[in-house]
Amino acid sequence: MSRYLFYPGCSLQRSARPYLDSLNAISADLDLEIEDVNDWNCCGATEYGSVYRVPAHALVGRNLALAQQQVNGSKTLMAACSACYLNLVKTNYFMREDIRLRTNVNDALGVGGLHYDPDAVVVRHLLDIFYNDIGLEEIQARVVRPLKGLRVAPYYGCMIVRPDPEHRFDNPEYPQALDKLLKVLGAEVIDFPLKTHCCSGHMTQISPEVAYELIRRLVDGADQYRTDIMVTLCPMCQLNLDAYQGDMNQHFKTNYHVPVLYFTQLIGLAFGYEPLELGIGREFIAAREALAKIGVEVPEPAEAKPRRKRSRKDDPSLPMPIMPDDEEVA
Amino acid sequence: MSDNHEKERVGVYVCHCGTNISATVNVEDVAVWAREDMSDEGVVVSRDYKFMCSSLGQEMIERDIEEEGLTRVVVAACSPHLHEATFRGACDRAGMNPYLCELVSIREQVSWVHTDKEAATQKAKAVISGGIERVIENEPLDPLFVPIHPDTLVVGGGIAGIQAALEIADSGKKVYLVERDPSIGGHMAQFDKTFPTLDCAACILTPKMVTAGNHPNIELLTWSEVERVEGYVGNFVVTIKKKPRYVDTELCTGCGICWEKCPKKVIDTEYEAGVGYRTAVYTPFAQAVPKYPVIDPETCTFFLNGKCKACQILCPTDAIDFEQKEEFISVQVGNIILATGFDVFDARRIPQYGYGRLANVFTSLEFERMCNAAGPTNGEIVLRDGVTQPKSVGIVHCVGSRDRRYNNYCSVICCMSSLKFAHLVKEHTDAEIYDFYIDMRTAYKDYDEFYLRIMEEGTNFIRGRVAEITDAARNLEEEGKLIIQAEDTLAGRQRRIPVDMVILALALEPRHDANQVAKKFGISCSHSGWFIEKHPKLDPVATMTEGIFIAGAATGPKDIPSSVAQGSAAAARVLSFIGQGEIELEPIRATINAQQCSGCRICNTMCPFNAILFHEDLMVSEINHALCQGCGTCVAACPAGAISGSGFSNEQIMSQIEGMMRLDMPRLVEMVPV
Amino acid sequence: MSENGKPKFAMYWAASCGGCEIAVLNINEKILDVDANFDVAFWPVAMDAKYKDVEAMDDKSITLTLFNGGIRNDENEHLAKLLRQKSQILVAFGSCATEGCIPGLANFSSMDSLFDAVYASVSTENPDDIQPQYTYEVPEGVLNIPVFYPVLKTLDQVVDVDYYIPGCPPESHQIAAVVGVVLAALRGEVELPPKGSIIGAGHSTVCDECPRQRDVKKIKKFVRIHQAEDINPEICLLEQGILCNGPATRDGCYARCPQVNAACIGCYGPAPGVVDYGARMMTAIASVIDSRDPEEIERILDGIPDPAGSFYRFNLAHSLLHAAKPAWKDGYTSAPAVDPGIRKN
Amino acid sequence: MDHTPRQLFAMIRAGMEKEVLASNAPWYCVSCYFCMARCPQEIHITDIMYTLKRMAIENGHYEDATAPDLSKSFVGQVENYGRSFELGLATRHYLRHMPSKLFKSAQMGMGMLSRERLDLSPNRIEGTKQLQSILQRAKELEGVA
Amino acid sequence: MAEQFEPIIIGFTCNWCSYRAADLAGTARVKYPPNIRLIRLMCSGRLDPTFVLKALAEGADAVMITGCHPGECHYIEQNYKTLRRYLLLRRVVAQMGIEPERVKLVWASAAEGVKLAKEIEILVEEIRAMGPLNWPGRMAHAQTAAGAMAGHTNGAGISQPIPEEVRA
Repeated sequence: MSRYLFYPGCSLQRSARPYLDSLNAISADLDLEIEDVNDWNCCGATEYGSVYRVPAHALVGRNLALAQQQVNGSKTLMAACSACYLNLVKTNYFMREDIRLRTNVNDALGVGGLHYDPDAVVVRHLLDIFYNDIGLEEIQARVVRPLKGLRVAPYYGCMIVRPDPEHRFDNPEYPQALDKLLKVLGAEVIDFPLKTHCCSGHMTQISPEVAYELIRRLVDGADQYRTDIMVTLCPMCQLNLDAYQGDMNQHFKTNYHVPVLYFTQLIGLAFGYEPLELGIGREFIAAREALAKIGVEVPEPAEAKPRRKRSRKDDPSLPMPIMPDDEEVA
Repeated sequence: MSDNHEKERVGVYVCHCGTNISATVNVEDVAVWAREDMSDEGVVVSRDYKFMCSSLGQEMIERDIEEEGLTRVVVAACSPHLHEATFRGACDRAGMNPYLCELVSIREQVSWVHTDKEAATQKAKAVISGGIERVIENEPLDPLFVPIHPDTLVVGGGIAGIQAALEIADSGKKVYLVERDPSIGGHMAQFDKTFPTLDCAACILTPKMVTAGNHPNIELLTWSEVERVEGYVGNFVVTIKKKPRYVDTELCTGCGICWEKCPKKVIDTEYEAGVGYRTAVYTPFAQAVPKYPVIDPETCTFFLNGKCKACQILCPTDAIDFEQKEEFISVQVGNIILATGFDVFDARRIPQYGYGRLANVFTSLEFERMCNAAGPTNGEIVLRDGVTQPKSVGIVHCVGSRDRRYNNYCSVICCMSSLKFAHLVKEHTDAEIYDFYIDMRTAYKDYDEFYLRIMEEGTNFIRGRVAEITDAARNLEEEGKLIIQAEDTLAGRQRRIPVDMVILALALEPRHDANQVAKKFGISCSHSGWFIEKHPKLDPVATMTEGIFIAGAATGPKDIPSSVAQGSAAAARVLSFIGQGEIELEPIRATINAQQCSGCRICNTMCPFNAILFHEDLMVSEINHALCQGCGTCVAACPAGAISGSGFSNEQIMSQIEGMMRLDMPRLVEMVPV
Repeated sequence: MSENGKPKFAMYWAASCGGCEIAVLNINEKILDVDANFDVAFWPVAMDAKYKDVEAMDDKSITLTLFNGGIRNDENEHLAKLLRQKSQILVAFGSCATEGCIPGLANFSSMDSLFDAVYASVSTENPDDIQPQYTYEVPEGVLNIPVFYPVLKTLDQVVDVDYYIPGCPPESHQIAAVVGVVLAALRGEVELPPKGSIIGAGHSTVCDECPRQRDVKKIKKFVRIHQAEDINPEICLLEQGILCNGPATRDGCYARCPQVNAACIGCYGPAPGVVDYGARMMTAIASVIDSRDPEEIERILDGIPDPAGSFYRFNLAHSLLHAAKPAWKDGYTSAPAVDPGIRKN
Repeated sequence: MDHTPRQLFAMIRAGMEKEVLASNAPWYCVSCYFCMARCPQEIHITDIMYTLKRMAIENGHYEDATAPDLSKSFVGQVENYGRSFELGLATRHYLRHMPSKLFKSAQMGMGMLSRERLDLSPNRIEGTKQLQSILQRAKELEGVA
Repeated sequence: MAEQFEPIIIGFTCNWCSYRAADLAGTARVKYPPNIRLIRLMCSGRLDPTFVLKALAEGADAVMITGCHPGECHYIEQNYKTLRRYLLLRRVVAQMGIEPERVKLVWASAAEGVKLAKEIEILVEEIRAMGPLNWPGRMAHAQTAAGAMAGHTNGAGISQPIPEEVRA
């Protein structure tokens, strides 16, 4: 039983409820003991920092300080929302690097009888835990309903991999963790070129036109690859791509239909849970048809990797560069 | 020791260096102080002068030595690295042992780095006082002379190494040219054309290769690596490992049947940069020198599963010998030239450029091979499928260069080679060309003219670093293309250019094993890994280690003209050494007092040059002066104080400390802003 | 010369343990030569004598004075100067007089902490906290006791010294040899060594006399002698990770300690020409640590619990720094002369 | 977007403070951090954008108030409840800046409600007072209180 | 600027890296405080702890030891010996009641003139804050600086006759 402190963040309470439900559903199978940070508060998203600096860090600092109080044994503070994750990471980082900020924030926290020492907790994203702590073998071992034939586009968004002052667990431009995780679930994972592009963030509120364009690019990209489901790990991404996909369609007179689910929901399905237990059905763009494919053996030869038609002898094509073998999980 | 002050007669000479020193240091005051306050320390003469290094200044010192009977001289001027030799020379001419002269730096270390005149003057006095105390402890020394062995070792058979070897060999001296690949030629042999003249690389290189191969004074050691280097300038003993070729070069005629018949085809990641194939028994290219092939045991079917032997069966002269073992030969040389070249940046480190994922993203080296008439596509510029000609090509500069995440430096050659690519694409295809650059650096003879020419040929230049290269189309025009996204910093907006093919102009990087090589030869590497010159401007091909020279891209990114120039320069330096027959070394050496040595053997592990040997019979250690480099580490280590270091003796340094501490800080100092 | 024509001999015991006097007696029958050839003018341990008697003597009337012990108080210093004045040959006898020795280790601590340790620490039964008074009124008058100095000094830090005999204590065979030389010199048979010489010792270091096998040194771990599982009696102790001061310590003792599996602790002081004994040990030991990683080096160094104490056990009072900051802080302002320059070999 | 980041930095170097703070560019930053990950000079562009936004709000130098207001009302809520309150935020925001789109956003709101993905009332944390005192002190320290 | 304590720092430099770095700082006119006085050695490996103790005993308030970066030693590996000696020396110095910060080790390549200047600035600042060391030798030198050089002898470390106050 590995124990983790958990910072759910506002979205998981409501708009991203399915994320939380699915996480809770599968955590038992994976021996995850998840302990919420008591009376945690909002991380300030991308907004608070646009108005104040010290208060923004104090806001996050309160959560870190509370977490520090709950540390026993495991220092790991787990976050599911990329924005929350980044804010927690940044405050810890800046409090360590900038002594003046550290003293100021702790001064402020002091008023509330709190205190935080940089690095007292180690902030990590849910995916990091799944990929590095639990490990792909563990996860694969629990798969009872392989997602065979389901074409999924792993979508990381921005803040889980960027910025990278302290070298995150994955590459800021071309991460692999989610791809590999979905592979072991049996899904057909497409090499999604837009995997780390922006979901438009708060643009949906400020300038919908800009937001629609950004959303279109992603959805269209996924559509070009005939993706059944886009898989995300951030509430904001899910909300923008799912809830605003309709508006986007209206705006561009298009009719994309790309369901967007959380990776925890797909893990849940692969572990044999029923859609409802995982909050599936609450998405705007229904995943129903797409999921109908699960378990049905319909491979797609058309998209299978182009096989060498001719023998090497008279094949004029040039070899591809040799890539470092990405350690496939058998 | 105190009596020395009465014994010695010290002259102090303070230089104005125009106003370089006198602007910040009150030199007159210093001279007076030395005369008056330091007379008890043995100072009998003290003068200041506008330019001490001028012949007049030197004569002044010589005259005083003769007339005032000086026994010690302290010159307070610039850094010893500039004029120590000058003033020692003056003393020598006046019949005083040159090592009884000390140069104290009050320019580089005082006047140029401090602003407060009082503080600077005080510091000048302090360091001069240190110099006076030190020089009194100096002892007359005689330079060491080492004979120079006339043979030379050149490591690296690229253009720089070949040039150096030829220069030396032509002057009638023997050269060992060591190359770790099967053939000499280096990177240049992979290229098609060379900028800015566009003459074919092979046409100008292969004649030199052949001359080097047949030269009576050049012993070519390809498929070989330097294993060990012992000895010192004038007399290095070098052990060279000859990797087994599995081909008897006595019998082989280079007819080529073996590689024509070899059934095993593998991707050639060296010479063909990964876009071509070779057989398991191969010569890297047709004009390879020497012409003998090698068998690559990593891929040869026989070595892998004991079957095949096709080459052996078919060889008309029975030259194939699977039994060959690696052998070690040892050569004696007087000087060594390192021309070990460069590696190219691994484009996979920048995933957003898609190399390795997106088929039609090529590296500059791949493209060179593609353009080469002898290359995998016989000079046809085609997409990865090997047939389709690109309709549009993007060229991306500075891939891995000028970037804090990879290499801070500019790789020098990429702008010009990119322009060359643009021309070659135009020449071979009718494709539209987009060239993305940060700054266009064409600073050399006829280079900027070449740039103009390429502009006139109609290449589109976009000033902006490429953000990413993707196949995610946003509209029909982009469908099925590679889209290069960049901010056009002149237009001030983001641009997405759809192209069929992208060429990445890769950064030049130090050899992956540059550090081990440097260690092996006892020279040093910069942080980035390039070999460090003795002086970046005034001695660019020498190193801090006497007798070891460097040339070509091993010292930093270079184009062909500069590499050739350096090859010749290094050769010239070596030849002048050989001409002298012997060289003079600073007599800064350590010596063990046998009576005092207890044979505790603490010092034995101190010397990386194996200059310390232990006599089991006498139970004492001894230092070989020829091997000793004079670092003094053993002197500092000896628990019995039995080791003395000439030039930097305990007495000299301890006295210098006392001298320096004689003067206090002025209490009021206007500090430079921290 | 005294009336019986014999040259006068004196020996004095300042801040030291007394081992030196015993060492002198340890020269066995040779002591008779001393008696036969010398007239003992002043030797508090051996015979009763008053300072005033010495004060009464003519200057330079004592031929040979062996002075052992460091200068810890003004009485020591007074006697040092007095004997210098009265003697032709003044010899710093033993480690204390030569370089401070164990009493010199007090130079690590302040005077207050020393008095604390002696008069107030748990080991002392002193309920009324009685502290020594330099002057004390009694009906008969005023009593003075010697004034204690903040730091201990060596003999040559207060007076000019002719010869030094190192060792704690000096080896009897060496003393015997020295006595022999002096007598021969008095008979005009031999020249006395040049002033300032260190006599009764060798010219190299203990390793020179140590029979243990030696190899190149690469130390990965230091152990204290009682922690070492099994010490190989054949091989150099240092190579076995045991801190041995032999490499830096002047020979002349026949390497007694290493011979019996005990590390040399350095009582014969530095080798000829060495300025700072501790520095020599430091640099030698550090040089042969077999690591390039700062953390590992620190770990290895942790094996030497008290480096300063181990390297300056006998030499602190004669080292460049002479005393630790706390010691000279109170009232002590100038480092005494330390000049191996005047010490010839 | 009025200016590219590159232009903004050039303007900052040129001392064009007013124009820089008036620019809407920082408000178009979605904090995707691509610029930071890709800048060959490792300039912390995104963080600088945040700074510019703060400075702009301080001296009220911006033309289109949409974005600043969103940020401010978000801050207001967080300070009241300790948690963000999407419904409140969205309604307030649309009412002020895009009344025309209010209907559409209301539809979406309904959709969210029907999917149990939206709260009608904000949920508060217990330590609201504590949080507020902390933020108050922090503002004093920043010199904005 | 008001009267403030100005430390004297003795710096030991390596002929191949830090001494050249100092030259470079000069050539580039990089400014740093005049409190440091540099002594050239062929290699930081020549640095005998005796020199450091000597400098402190003579009244230096701090000592800076400089050498080539690990792995870049002109003599291949000698600077590692410097590192070991330095680490042990610091321990001893601390036991002598001296703040170990007064002995500082800095790696500076021949190209790092600016870095060396910065390091000097930093050390000078630290020592200013720390205050004078005033080892007894320093007192002696206060007089000698005043010109009272009589009795000053030279060589391996003799300084003053013992002033009256010590002679009980």
